[in-house]
Amino acid sequence: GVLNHLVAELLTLQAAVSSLVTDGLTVSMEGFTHLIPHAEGHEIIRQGRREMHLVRMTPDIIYDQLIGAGCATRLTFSWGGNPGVGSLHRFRDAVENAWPHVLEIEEHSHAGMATRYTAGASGLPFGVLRGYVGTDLPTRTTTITPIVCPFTGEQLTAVPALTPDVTVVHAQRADHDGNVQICGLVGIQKEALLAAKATIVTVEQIVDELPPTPGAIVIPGWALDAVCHVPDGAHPSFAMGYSDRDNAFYRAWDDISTSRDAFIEWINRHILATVDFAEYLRSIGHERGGARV
Amino acid sequence: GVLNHLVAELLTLQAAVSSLVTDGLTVSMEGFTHLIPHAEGHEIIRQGRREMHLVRMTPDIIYDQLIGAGCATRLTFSWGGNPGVGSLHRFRDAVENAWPHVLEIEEHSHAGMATRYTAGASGLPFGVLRGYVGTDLPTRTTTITPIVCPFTGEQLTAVPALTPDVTVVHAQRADHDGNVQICGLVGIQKEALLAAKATIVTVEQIVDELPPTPGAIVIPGWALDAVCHVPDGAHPSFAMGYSDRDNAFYRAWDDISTSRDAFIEWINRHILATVDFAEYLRSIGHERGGARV
Amino acid sequence: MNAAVRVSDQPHVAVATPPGRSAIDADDLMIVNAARCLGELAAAGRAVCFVGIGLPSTAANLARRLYQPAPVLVYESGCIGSKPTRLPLSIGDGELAETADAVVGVPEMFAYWLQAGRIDVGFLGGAQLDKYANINSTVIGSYDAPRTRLPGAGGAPEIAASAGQVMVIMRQTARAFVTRCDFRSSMGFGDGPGDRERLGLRGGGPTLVITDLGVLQPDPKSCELVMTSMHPGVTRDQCTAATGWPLRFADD
Amino acid sequence: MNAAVRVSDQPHVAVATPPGRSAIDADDLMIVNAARCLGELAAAGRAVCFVGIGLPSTAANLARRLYQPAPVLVYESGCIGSKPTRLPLSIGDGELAETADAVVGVPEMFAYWLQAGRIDVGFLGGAQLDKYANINSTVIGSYDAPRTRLPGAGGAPEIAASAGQVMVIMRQTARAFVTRCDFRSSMGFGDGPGDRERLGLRGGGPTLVITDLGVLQPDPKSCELVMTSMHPGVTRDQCTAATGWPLRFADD
Repeated sequence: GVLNHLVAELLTLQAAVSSLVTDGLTVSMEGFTHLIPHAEGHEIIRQGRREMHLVRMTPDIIYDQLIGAGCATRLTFSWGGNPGVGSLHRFRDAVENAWPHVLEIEEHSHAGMATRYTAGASGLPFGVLRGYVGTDLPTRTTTITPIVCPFTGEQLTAVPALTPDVTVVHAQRADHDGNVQICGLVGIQKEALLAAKATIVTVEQIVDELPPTPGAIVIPGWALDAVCHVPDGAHPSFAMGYSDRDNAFYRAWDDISTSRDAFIEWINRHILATVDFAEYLRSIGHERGGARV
Repeated sequence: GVLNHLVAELLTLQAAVSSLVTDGLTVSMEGFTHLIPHAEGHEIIRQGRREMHLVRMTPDIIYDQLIGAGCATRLTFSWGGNPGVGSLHRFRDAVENAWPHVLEIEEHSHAGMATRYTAGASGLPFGVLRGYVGTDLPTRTTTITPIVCPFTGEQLTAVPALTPDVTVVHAQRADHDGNVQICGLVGIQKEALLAAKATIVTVEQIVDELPPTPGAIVIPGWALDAVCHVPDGAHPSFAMGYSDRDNAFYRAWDDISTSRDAFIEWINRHILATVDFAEYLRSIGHERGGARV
Repeated sequence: MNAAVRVSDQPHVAVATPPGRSAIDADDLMIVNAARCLGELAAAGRAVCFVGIGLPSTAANLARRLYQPAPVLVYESGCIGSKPTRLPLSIGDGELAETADAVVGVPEMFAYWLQAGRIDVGFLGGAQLDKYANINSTVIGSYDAPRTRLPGAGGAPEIAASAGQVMVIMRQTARAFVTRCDFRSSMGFGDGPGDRERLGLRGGGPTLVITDLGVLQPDPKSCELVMTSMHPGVTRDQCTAATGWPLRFADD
Repeated sequence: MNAAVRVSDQPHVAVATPPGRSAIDADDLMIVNAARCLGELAAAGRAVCFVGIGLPSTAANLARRLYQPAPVLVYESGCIGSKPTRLPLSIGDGELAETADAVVGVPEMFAYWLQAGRIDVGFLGGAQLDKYANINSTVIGSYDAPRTRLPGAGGAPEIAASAGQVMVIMRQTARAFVTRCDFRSSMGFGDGPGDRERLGLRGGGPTLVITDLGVLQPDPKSCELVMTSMHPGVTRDQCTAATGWPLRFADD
């Protein structure tokens, strides 16, 4: 990693963000339906980052907040809704009305984004898929182009590797060497981490030894940069074994985010006026369940 | 699968081989250092298959036997030695002296073979890697060709997908629906199975329910064709949790296989004169350890 | 989260419920219809379903309870063979992972399972559908100056390309069933017969459009969606009025 | 099983032990030398090692016991961060998986870990080595009518291409240290300076050739392997006689 090659450093989230996430970077925060790194998103808003290129398959509430707070000028994504609820109003307001300013978008499909991260993690400049064919996406997205199989002559689609400056994910556990364990729906996190130039992982728990767990994957600490202990750091998303998805918050976000004023007030009160994620959780009246493993 | 779409059939190995493995097919038997499907190799020798195109990263003793027994006319591989011991004498005799007949070889690197299986499993006609560059392999192997990144102009290497007619692997457990669990070093088995038109999996044990196991992967039965209960079916390779690698056998194979006569006698006595793998194991005086889980 | 399943997630294109049909009835009818189709496919051994939350998940789970052999549920979040005991609220629901035969990462799900042709049935939905079953879940109005920005394509382009067949579930309205989609997020039959083959799509494409009024199916020759059945009490006029192109009926 | 590690697996090219050096001494010397180099790299924070069974595994495990920070052991069978308590007999040894921080599949190992440039040190060996540190582990004689068919390239081409640096461990004999390899299984410096860059190889290439007589290193300008140190009691004449090309010595 960039900070030290053979281990990941255990840092506060504040320190990790201030040392690794600067204005203008391309930042990916992944977690497909699970383990969405909300604490990290908040910290970036708190530290006032600007002109970021945000990358994420499903922008979700985490990027709705960052976009509405004016942190981003560009978004690469594949599906931008509030799952099970409806629109991402801040995302829509940015795309439809350029509020708070213009948001340039680079739009892909899920399969294309997965292929791009995989290429990045593999050290390849591009990936190949059977994708996008017959849709209007290639007419609007310049990072989609045909490629011909040199053996069969068949035409397929190429997409360039994603290599974020920083990738951020949330995970269940890390040990003191920064080895990180992700359990349950592992999504695209490993690829997003390994595709990045620098990485930050927030975790529910720091343990002496990672417990062997069915279905878990481990990313060695030497392949990571910063590990931060942030219990419930995925809220309103969840960490299997530690917390449940806060479906009520997802629904409540629809109201909070519909009007610019309500959104600004919410951001001021719950993110900018709090010092960290623990205080944020208290400010919204959220009780932590704690480890259930 | 070819036999029934929504489940894998539980068959005897004899029935699986006789229904799925016919002369002239391209057959992959995988297991990288672990879970090598020796019982299947023996059964193919017993049933007298001919003109097979054998595919495997590390031909190992399993293919030394098949090649020496005259089952194969073509071999696609990346490393053909007896690990920790030395030569594969039957493989060498075939390549150097065309005994028992000419063996056409298609030679790749490990990374290239892995890329080829992955392309096959992904339904793509080719895969891309940073590979083979500066070596003499592309001058001897026609299935290695340059490809240019459409975004950066960088030159990389393309290899065609491997799509065996049949892939065979050995695994620890299956349930009654044919869901297969592979634990420990999972190697290239998932890709080899998913790249194939038909599949056979031999297992140590059939269980009512697959026990959640750290580090295990499961292949759903509906993606497989035949599952066969063959305890210790990897011998002299091993199945983590069930058996240890029989290092003495690997060393003994060096003597058995050096001379054509000794090899023929061994094949006659231990494979052709036995009805199945259990009898083979008794014939070589091998005691089964049984499950140690 | 494929665009398929967000029938209820398309804001600003919500359909006013016409007299005589309640929203709940409409959803239930579509669910039961889809479940029945999945049961038939499962009986034929072809019912590995790629599902998301919403009506398709409900339909697939209903079919899993009703039919033997049961369809296999694959959720794009990475769960293969999930057997939830209650209806999941999101495709990230823990229950889906806990009851799955296998949980895989997102790249593997799209490459080894969907792209490789292992999915028999995909579900799609969206804000607009045209007579060749192309779907728009991206934008209403122009792309550069959208009237309504929708969530986007998600998993839809490759579901539409690679699933053995595609079932569309959408409420039928003249605003949604359009002559031409403002944006083509996923491909049905393109501009007509032969387009899928010409573009090398391996999946069979749309076979059924299940609506609150009945069922449309592509004409085998023209690929145009034709009304092949109507729910009891629904009239041809109702269907015609709820369709933006000159709708044909199968028994014409 | 990379070709790197099968120093003892190359039949018919075995080296007669010269007077005054026993086979065991030679191996031990090479192991200790390699371990010391790994210790230095670990101190500099650059010692993620791609190892196979044999001398490199022994050297890497020795270094892991001797030095803090310790090198990280990655086995191409899929084990990352293995900490075996006894020396493994094969790269498929259960102990390697059981003591690993992570176990991954073979495609991931080669793509995400080796190809992506996460390996600091790769080890190679073979039947022939030329003065530009290109290695042959494929065939002695012609490819079509081989005098000796060797195991083949295995993992070597991509280790040679992508590892941060490559250490070669081989016994030094005139038969093995040749002017030109019969077959180039893995690339060192090709035909000389600039070849690696021209071909776009991202790894640094060979940095050390550790033999039973001493150590060779590539000349920074010419890329030619030069004898940079000799074990106590070893003479220049011995080294020259054990090398098929006109060997240069670093202090010339």
